[in-house]
Amino acid sequence: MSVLDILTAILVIIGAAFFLAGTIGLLRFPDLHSRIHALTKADNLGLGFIALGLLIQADSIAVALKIVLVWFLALAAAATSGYLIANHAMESNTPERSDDV
Amino acid sequence: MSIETLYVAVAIFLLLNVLGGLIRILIGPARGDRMLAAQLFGTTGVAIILLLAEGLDRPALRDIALVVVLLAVINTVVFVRFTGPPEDRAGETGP
Amino acid sequence: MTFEMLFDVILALMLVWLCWRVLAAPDLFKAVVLFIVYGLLIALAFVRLQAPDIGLAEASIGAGLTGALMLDAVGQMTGRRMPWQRKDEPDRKEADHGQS
Amino acid sequence: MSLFLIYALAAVGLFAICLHAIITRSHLLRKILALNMMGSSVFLLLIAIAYRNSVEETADPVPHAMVLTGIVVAVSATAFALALARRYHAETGETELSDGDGST
Repeated sequence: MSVLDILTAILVIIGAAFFLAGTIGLLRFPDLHSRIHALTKADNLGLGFIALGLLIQADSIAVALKIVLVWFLALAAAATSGYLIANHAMESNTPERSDDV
Repeated sequence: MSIETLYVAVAIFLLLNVLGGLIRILIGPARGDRMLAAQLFGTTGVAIILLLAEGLDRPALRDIALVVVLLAVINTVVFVRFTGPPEDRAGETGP
Repeated sequence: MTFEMLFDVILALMLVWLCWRVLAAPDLFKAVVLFIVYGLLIALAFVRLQAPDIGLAEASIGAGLTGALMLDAVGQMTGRRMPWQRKDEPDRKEADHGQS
Repeated sequence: MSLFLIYALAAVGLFAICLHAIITRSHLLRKILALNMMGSSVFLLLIAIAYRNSVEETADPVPHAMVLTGIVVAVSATAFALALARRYHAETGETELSDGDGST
């Protein structure tokens, strides 16, 4: 394993940890809006770390550009859907919070 | 231990992550919760496909990752536009 | 039994379990969301079986387009409920009140 | 335990579950879901067979072509069935088919 491989391994494991944090947030947070907050940030940060780790290993500039494009599209998709679901939950009568703080 | 083994191991870990997120779909109180968990699986699936493309040395899989991430929004948009709660969407859909 | 086959075994078991949950879930909207996840996972299975073109078609058509069509149909057939029907009711009740 | 065997067993299990559901469930949308997943299981079995017959790291291309056609036909059939079910629901208000004894 070269230095590049070790760097990739570290970045990929950090990304996997962020995905784990996103899943725990999805399962443990009390209401819908905080779950949106957990998912759209933690998951895309995890995907960003994994994409960064794979970017180091890329053979050509085209492969690297494709990985970066995947990440940017994932960011746009998460931002759009997070906003849409939050807006939909606000204008319908879903319970905002189980225990009123 | 080669770096490819690590890729596959992280892919297995992300698959178990999906398995944990399925619980939220099963118990989720509101419809938005279930849709949100499905959105999570889009992102996780993209990460799994990227890792498999590198770990199995198959560069065609990156195109699949592009398609998956492009189509992840469609289901959410359809959900928001067409399957609202009955009291709000009785007539015409959309604001 | 290599290390990569652990991925395949977990994926196959998840597919079967997910299929059972789709067809046994009482709420129809939950079933459709689980169906979207099922489409994504079966695209992963195609990818593992050296068929990336099939995975591409299944991820775009199977998970994306069919899921959107199903969501639309669920929204029309169970979303606009009649006043006598409660929220989050299983889908068996509609036929009883349909003729009244 | 080869890769072919894992996915072939999964495909057979999926087919059995969907066949059971398509007989016992009465709601129309659930029947359509079961039919769609049944088609997916057949595709999975075909692709697994193509993987077993692979020579030199490339799978057999003939089942791939058949499955690619089949996916497109399956989504068309699903869209048509959904349109029929929605029309039936709009006309009669029911979500299940009657027994055919003219009572509806």
